[in-house]
Amino acid sequence: MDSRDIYHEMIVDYSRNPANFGRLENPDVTHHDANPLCGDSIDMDLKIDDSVISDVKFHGRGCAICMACSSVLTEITKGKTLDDARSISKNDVLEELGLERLQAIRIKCALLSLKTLKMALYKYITEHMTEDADSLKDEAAGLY
Amino acid sequence: MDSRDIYHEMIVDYSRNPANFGRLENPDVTHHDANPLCGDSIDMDLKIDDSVISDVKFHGRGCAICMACSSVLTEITKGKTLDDARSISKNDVLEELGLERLQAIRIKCALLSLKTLKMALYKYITEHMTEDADSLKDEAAGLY
Amino acid sequence: MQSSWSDIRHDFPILSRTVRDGRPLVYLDNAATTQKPNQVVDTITDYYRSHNANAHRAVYALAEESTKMYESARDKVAGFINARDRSEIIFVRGTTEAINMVAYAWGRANVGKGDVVVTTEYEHHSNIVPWQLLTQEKGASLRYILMDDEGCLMLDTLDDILDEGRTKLVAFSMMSNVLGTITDVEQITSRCRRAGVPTLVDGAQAVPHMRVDVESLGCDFFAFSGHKMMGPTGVGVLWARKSMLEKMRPFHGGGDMIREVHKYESTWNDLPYKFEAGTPNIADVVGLGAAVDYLERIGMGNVRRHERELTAYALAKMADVPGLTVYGPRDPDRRGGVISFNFADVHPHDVAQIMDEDGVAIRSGHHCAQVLMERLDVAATSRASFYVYNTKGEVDVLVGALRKVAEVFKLG
Amino acid sequence: MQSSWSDIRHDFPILSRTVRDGRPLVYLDNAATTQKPNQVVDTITDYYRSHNANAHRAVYALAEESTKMYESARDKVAGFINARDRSEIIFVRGTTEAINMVAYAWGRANVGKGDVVVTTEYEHHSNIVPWQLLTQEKGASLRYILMDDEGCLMLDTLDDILDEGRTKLVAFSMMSNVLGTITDVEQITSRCRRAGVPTLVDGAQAVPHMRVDVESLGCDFFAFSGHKMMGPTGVGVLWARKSMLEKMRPFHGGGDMIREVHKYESTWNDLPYKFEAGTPNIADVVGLGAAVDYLERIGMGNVRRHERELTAYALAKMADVPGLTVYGPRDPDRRGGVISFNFADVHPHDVAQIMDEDGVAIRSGHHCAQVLMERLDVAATSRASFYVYNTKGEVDVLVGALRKVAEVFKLG
Ligand SMILES: Cc1ncc(COP(=O)(O)O)c(C=O)c1O
Ligand SMILES: Cc1ncc(COP(=O)(O)O)c(C=O)c1O
Repeated sequence: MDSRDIYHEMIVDYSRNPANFGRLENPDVTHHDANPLCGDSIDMDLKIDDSVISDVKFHGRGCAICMACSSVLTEITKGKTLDDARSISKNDVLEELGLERLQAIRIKCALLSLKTLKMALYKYITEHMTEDADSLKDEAAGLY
Repeated sequence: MDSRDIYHEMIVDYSRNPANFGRLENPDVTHHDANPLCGDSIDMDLKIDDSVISDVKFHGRGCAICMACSSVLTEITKGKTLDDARSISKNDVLEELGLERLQAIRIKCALLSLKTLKMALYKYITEHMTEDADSLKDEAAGLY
Repeated sequence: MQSSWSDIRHDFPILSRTVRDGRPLVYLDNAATTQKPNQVVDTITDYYRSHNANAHRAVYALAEESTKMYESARDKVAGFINARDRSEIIFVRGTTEAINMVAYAWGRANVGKGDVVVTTEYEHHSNIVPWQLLTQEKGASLRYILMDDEGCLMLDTLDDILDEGRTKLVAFSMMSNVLGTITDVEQITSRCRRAGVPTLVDGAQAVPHMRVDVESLGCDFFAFSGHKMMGPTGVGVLWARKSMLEKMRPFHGGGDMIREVHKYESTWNDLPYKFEAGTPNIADVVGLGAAVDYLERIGMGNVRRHERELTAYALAKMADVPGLTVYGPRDPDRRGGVISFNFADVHPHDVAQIMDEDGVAIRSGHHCAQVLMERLDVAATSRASFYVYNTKGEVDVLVGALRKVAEVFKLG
Repeated sequence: MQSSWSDIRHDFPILSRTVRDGRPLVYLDNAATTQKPNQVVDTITDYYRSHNANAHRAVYALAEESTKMYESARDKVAGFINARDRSEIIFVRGTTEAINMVAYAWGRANVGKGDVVVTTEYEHHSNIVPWQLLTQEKGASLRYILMDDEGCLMLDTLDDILDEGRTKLVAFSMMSNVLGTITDVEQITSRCRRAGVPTLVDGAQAVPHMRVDVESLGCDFFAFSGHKMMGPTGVGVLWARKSMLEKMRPFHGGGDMIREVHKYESTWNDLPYKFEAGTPNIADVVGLGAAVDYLERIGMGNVRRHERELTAYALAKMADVPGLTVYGPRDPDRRGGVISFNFADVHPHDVAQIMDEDGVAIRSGHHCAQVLMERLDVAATSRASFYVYNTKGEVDVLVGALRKVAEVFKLG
């Protein structure tokens, strides 16, 4: 992909003004993850009421792609039921930003927040519900 | 060197009937060494009276070159004073058998017994005389 | 396939070399290291000439290419030994490093005072010394599966040790590098599994010469070297079951194996990177991938068949030489293409030296198996070992060269 | 010499490559790994095509040749860094393995509860994580020599630690792979010697770029990687003072490092073999010898001069770019050819990605120095690093590419 295709207006804007950036007070679950190759790192806080994600915020350091994808992901996630949030796919995030053809190493920048979200859901579900938490963990680990 | 030059009568004979092969009873000093590359291993026993090597025997396992050189070396050594024995050189052994041009890896077979002898003398001298034992140790270690 | 065996030799320019006084090289030291086909050497050259960059961490074009080449070699190796998961393939320098890695990263945490580690009488030093160092450090003990006179393991001696209940690991080779004996791996792993004991298989002599399927072998660790399977020097593989790797502490600390480093603590990267600290041997890993491709193209069944035939031929020829003692199983189905022998009272070094003048490259000595030498009650042996590019004609040269030895040493 | 700098590029075919959409490659990631001249690649090819055999143990012609080639590379390396004794040169995979070897074979025996190991704020993970693993295992503690705002070590913080009297080792790099800062090694080793504390120098970024003399540096351990000095991947060197090596237990157990192996105990080979277990990376060691020859022919004084000039040129050019922050010493005499920077609020990954489209290969990220990133209070940096084959014209392309970054990210 050419950088003018990657770094379109929306991505550059999100990199300066990410959506849902910050911390939640008293989150119901929070998770931290990092990309060992580039050093991007993300914390994600979720508020969950009656199996619905009522609020979500993230903070951390990352490149424009990481920031834009985290922004888009949190926007998609907010208001979803746990079940619907679980089924958010790579493409849901990538398509939103036109990043489907990103090279392999940058895909990890794009999906770090999704991996972090899935691990946060895993944590919450294992603590609050017993069944099929493991399948979610496998799904998160297999993302890239 | 061509094998017909290396494996002349004397070497083949010594390999079957090594001189001074065996053990001494109550040796004044004994030393064991091995060649880590090929597994040849030698024990050398010395009897020392009034700073003269009155008897010497060796045993162990090695190739024809190792056996012949050990034979020749022990023959040279017997009757020598400690000082004279210390000054036995590589070439004293190699020339006796016409092996001066042996390839590097076989030189180690040829000199294992000389190295063992020098270490035995080192042991004896450090136990019985205090001075310049170390120089002998260095000499032994630097042989090949 | 048979018709193309001689074509194979064209891929190995070194086999057309002459040595000493113009003698054609007869290379029969394949158990020590094998020759490399042009396909492997050219792959390495192409890597350096066109794609070289440090893998994994950068976004630029070259780094993308080198990362892809490095990781695709991992896929090839995983497929070659039928690993279930590519992250079970850890690239190391060779079998020796692989076994030591297990001894440090797994052994130090799992073997304690009074425990037992088991190995066998026909192991390479690489599968003995690491366990000596470990058991001595921990106050544990090292025990041996004993070998019968034909060179096969006596598994009842393993049962006796397992029955005592203190065994923490059984480590053994899939094929002896001296006797050629092929170990009945599944017999051992199934007994060990019943006893709840993990197993390590030294596959250095197996992977190059026969189809290996780590899943069906049922072991927990499996080690082998690239340079013995037409690959470059400096690269080898530790395969380990993911569940083992996940429980293990890292071995080396450094770049690539970390997730986050802080001043006073760090977290680790995912498998397999957790165990691949520092810049890997990228070019040679890529070269190993090419070696796997080359072997796959021949087919490991064909490799085994060719070597079995050569071995049977050589054993028959050698049986006719008076004064020759051949070690190991008589049955070519129970052994690989490695033949150790002694010739009358002539020391193996002298045998090898005289053969060298006829261009015949064989190994003599203890073959890094001194415990086995003690068991056989010999100081050393001579050893000829075959690979796909060897021919019956070369076996004839080998046997012919024995005549010269007999002459020089005035044998009967 | 100046006139032949551009000729040098002919020895590196990869430098004539194009990347992405036909852009000429501008390779500026030399701190990660360098390109290899034909002389090195051809040496490796020649080794495999004509001389390949396992070194050290066999008597036949090929083995004699490969042993000679392998050991003569040891002599070359010993001469290159002025080691007093060839047996002080131990071949390993790279800097990371060298440092870990010291941490295991020396550290495990010499660092105990309550002891202190010292490193610095600008180390590569390879010179931090092994000491974290060691000190955590032993109940010892890890301390840091602090860095000032220009990126130089504050040696009074070392004095304070040494005064406490529990320090067992001080480990530091001769040149930072992020800031380019050249460490005043002798200042540190003399203080440590006075305090009776051994020192380890990480020379990964020094040996490729300046004359190094281990004897006059006064350290006890010195580590570096072949792939960062035009050599192949998979080979590096641990130099250690003989008196240290003699006192150390072996690290890996296996072939080549033993004298005699018995069932329950073994004795060790002489130096350096005691620390080179298993089949070594023969071809790449030979290749490293060719890299040493190549660098000697240029002359390390010339290498340093060329890089100093490029660095001064680049620093001056970059000073004119608004919004650019450059880290490390301002004075080109105190730094090597490594320039880390950040560009306004654009993340280094994005900078590197945009530059890649212009064929410019730079690294972005934490450069395996996360402790330093924390100290600088940045998530990452972009880094351009030079070698003898780089030109002022390439620096111009680098600076030009920054303009495109500014445009895409709508800066100023
Ligand atoms: C200063 C420094 N130390 C250590 C290393 C690690 O070297 P290697 O990855 O070759 O083991 C590097 C390079 O990656 C480095 O720049
Ligand atoms: C059975 C066996 N195990 C281990 C090794 C050691 O392999 P490497 O020297 O490649 O580490 C060898 C060969 O030398 C071998 O034949």
